[in-house]
Amino acid sequence: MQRMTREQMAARVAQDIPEGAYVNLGIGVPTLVANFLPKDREIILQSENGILGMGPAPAEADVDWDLINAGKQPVTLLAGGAFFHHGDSFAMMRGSHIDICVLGAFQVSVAGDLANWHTGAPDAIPAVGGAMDLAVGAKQVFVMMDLLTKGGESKLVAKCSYPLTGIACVTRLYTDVAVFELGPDGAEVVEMHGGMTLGELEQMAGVPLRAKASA
Amino acid sequence: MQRMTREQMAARVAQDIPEGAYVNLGIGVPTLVANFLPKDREIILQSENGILGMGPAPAEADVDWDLINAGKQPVTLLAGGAFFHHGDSFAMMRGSHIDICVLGAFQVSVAGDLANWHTGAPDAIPAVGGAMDLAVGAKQVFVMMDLLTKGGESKLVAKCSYPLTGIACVTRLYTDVAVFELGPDGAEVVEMHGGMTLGELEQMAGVPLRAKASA
Amino acid sequence: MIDKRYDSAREALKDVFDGASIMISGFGDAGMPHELVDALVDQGATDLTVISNNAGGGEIGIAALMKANRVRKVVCSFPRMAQPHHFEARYRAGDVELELVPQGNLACRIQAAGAGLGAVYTPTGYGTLLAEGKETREIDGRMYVLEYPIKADFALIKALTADRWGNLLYRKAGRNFGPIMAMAATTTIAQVSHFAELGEIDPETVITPGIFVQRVVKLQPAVDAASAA
Amino acid sequence: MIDKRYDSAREALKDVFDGASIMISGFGDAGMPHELVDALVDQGATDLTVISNNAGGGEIGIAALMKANRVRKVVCSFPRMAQPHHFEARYRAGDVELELVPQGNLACRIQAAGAGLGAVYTPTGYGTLLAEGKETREIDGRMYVLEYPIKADFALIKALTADRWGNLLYRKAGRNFGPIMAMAATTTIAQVSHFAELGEIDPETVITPGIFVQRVVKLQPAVDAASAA
Repeated sequence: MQRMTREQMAARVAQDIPEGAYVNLGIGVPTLVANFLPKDREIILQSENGILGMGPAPAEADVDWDLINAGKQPVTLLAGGAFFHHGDSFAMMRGSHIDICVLGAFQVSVAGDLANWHTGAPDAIPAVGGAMDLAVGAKQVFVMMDLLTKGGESKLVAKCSYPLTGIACVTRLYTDVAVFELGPDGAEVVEMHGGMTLGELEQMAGVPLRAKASA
Repeated sequence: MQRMTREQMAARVAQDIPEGAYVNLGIGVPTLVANFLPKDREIILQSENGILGMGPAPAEADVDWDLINAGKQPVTLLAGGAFFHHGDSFAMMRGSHIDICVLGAFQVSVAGDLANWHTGAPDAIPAVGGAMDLAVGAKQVFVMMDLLTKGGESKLVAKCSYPLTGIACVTRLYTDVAVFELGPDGAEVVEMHGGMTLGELEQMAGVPLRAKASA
Repeated sequence: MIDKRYDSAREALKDVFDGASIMISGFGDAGMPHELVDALVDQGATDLTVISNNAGGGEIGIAALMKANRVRKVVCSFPRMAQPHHFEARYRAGDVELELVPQGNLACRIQAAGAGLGAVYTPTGYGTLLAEGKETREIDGRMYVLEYPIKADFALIKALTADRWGNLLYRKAGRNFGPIMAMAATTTIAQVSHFAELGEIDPETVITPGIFVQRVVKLQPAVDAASAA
Repeated sequence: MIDKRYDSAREALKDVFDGASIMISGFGDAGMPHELVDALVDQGATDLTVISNNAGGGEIGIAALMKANRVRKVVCSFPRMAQPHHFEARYRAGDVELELVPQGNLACRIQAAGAGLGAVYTPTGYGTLLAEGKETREIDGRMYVLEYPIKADFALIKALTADRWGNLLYRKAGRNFGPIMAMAATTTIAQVSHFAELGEIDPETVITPGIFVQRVVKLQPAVDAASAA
């Protein structure tokens, strides 16, 4: 079966981000979404460290270590951008001013619970950053992840076994094999890639799935 | 007996404001204190509507209605001044960043309770402004008032009969006849004007007074 | 293309509905969007809850709303400003309810709404009439009152300059409640004196980032404070 | 005359005491007062509580404090930054305690301290390990966690420009925690690249008003981000 690459997943997420949206892209894979935003839409990227209107990576000669994203990579600022302090930055997130955030995950439950900050390993030094704030604060939380772990276990679960980041917060899940809507009634399949049937997908995911009624 | 004028009281208060202090002067009589600040001290005036480094009233030709004090009177800005929003302004007050505020009062109790926002008259339309915030927030709260009402009643009381602005918040009381320190142990007389004895002052005030031990 | 600029106050206010809660910036006349509020009188929405530091004075802005009896409730710290006769008349007639809030609590409740907090323990007002019936708590030896966020359907604010993304600059003490109200309303509408091109506002000096502003409209103040400067 | 300028980091830090709580600004290297923290290593105070977004990386700044075993406790959101070996070694040896706080709760608890609030109900962390044992409450249909202010004896922050009254400008994303930490510490010490004359900083553009800053010292960053710009 053909699975989407990370770039294809990022491009798929980017399609669902509308003109004018304020968007926070999480550290790691979600950062790729920036490369696929439709050129004909103005979309404003926020970074938790106090930037609105974040632009692409600079040429090496233009790197400025006072202008970095949440992953500490050099970025640029678009015309119309602004700097602000951490209080205002997290007010943007927690006060529901960010329209969409895109996060990675270890696990997501069919009801939208998110686990993405801690493997639960007893010897791990935990780090949370802004993940919990984005999870509870953004108007919509999109998650991007492969459906299965390298070991073949489904990361879309009835109940997360990893420590939670937030409860019932993920609205859309973009995986390498399908896109889901999550919520109190469970997981709905929005689209499937690679010609799978719903039954095959359900077997792979290991949780009950419904096809989303067409609009 | 010789009583201090408002200007003399203002000058007396000004003496107790040290170099480098951040000071908020309440609406009305306390505003006069600005005119008597010692010229050899740099003292920074804050206004609740978002000004630090407030200067004196402008010449009529220079009046700018975007540059007013809390009493809505035109002011100026000194070099080194700054503008900020109401959130930050009240954080300055409530977060104990203001060293001294000077307020007027209807009544003050010997323990430092303050009543200065509401006469309690049933038909009055109440207005509170920033009085309660200054009362609880400034490091020191000075009150300036005549000791007696026009009817001859003492405004320094065992317990306020007017609605309170704040509890145990006034540290110093400057009146037309004496200066007091207030606190949990009651009122101490710091100095008396016009050659009164402590007994005469106590009779006038109608509350127990102690002379402050000299330092 | 994102363009938050509106051609007229009328257009910018067209969806204000009966029963809406409306924040209005300003302290004295500084930062008070009189012209935008006057346009709201013309627009006709009624049964409004107004959240503002004052309750209107003279004949324009909030006072005009009062006069037209469009306000059901006022949440403010200082209803008594110069010439408050329209508010007073409505208040005494029982046409308008008053929730009096200490100014710092007003500011911090608006900030709490903008920042997504559920409630805050504030030091102001403890032991006073304005905290009667409210939950209190001793924390670290000091008494606090539990206060809830104040949010609004609309914020009408006055700024100096806006660009098409809604970034705002203010002028002197006209800044006051504008930045915090912009964060606490579903739809923030800013009246400005100037439009700037995108990129013309130095990103270091932006006071209200455009994310908090939905609409901007250029209106000439009847009396422009800047012209006197 | 008010003059908050100090000639050296050594002078500016001279009263930092054993057991002090110290906020340190910065996110990544941006806004991180490495040189001031290095001077704190030389100064010798120990048994410190460090409140910062990270727990130090590489060999300078907070990492150097860790290496010298001066830190008893770290309050931070993201201890794992690049090359966190000094923190990790101390943590695994039990020399340093870690209080892990979601970044938005860290920011808002620092802001609560600066603004004089007693506590806040925050939405972040509800139902997670990081809220275990904490008081919760349903407000308006949503669950919140009660969080208390974080204040400090000292804040060490990095800014771009200061004047003798302590007014500060920052540079790009170097602003991050500086303005809110300045408000929450008894003594705020800012490392800057430039001193400005009083009045040279436009009052509209001041980010941290001097009331929140007690000392400023001009230090040349070992690696100056600005020089790369």
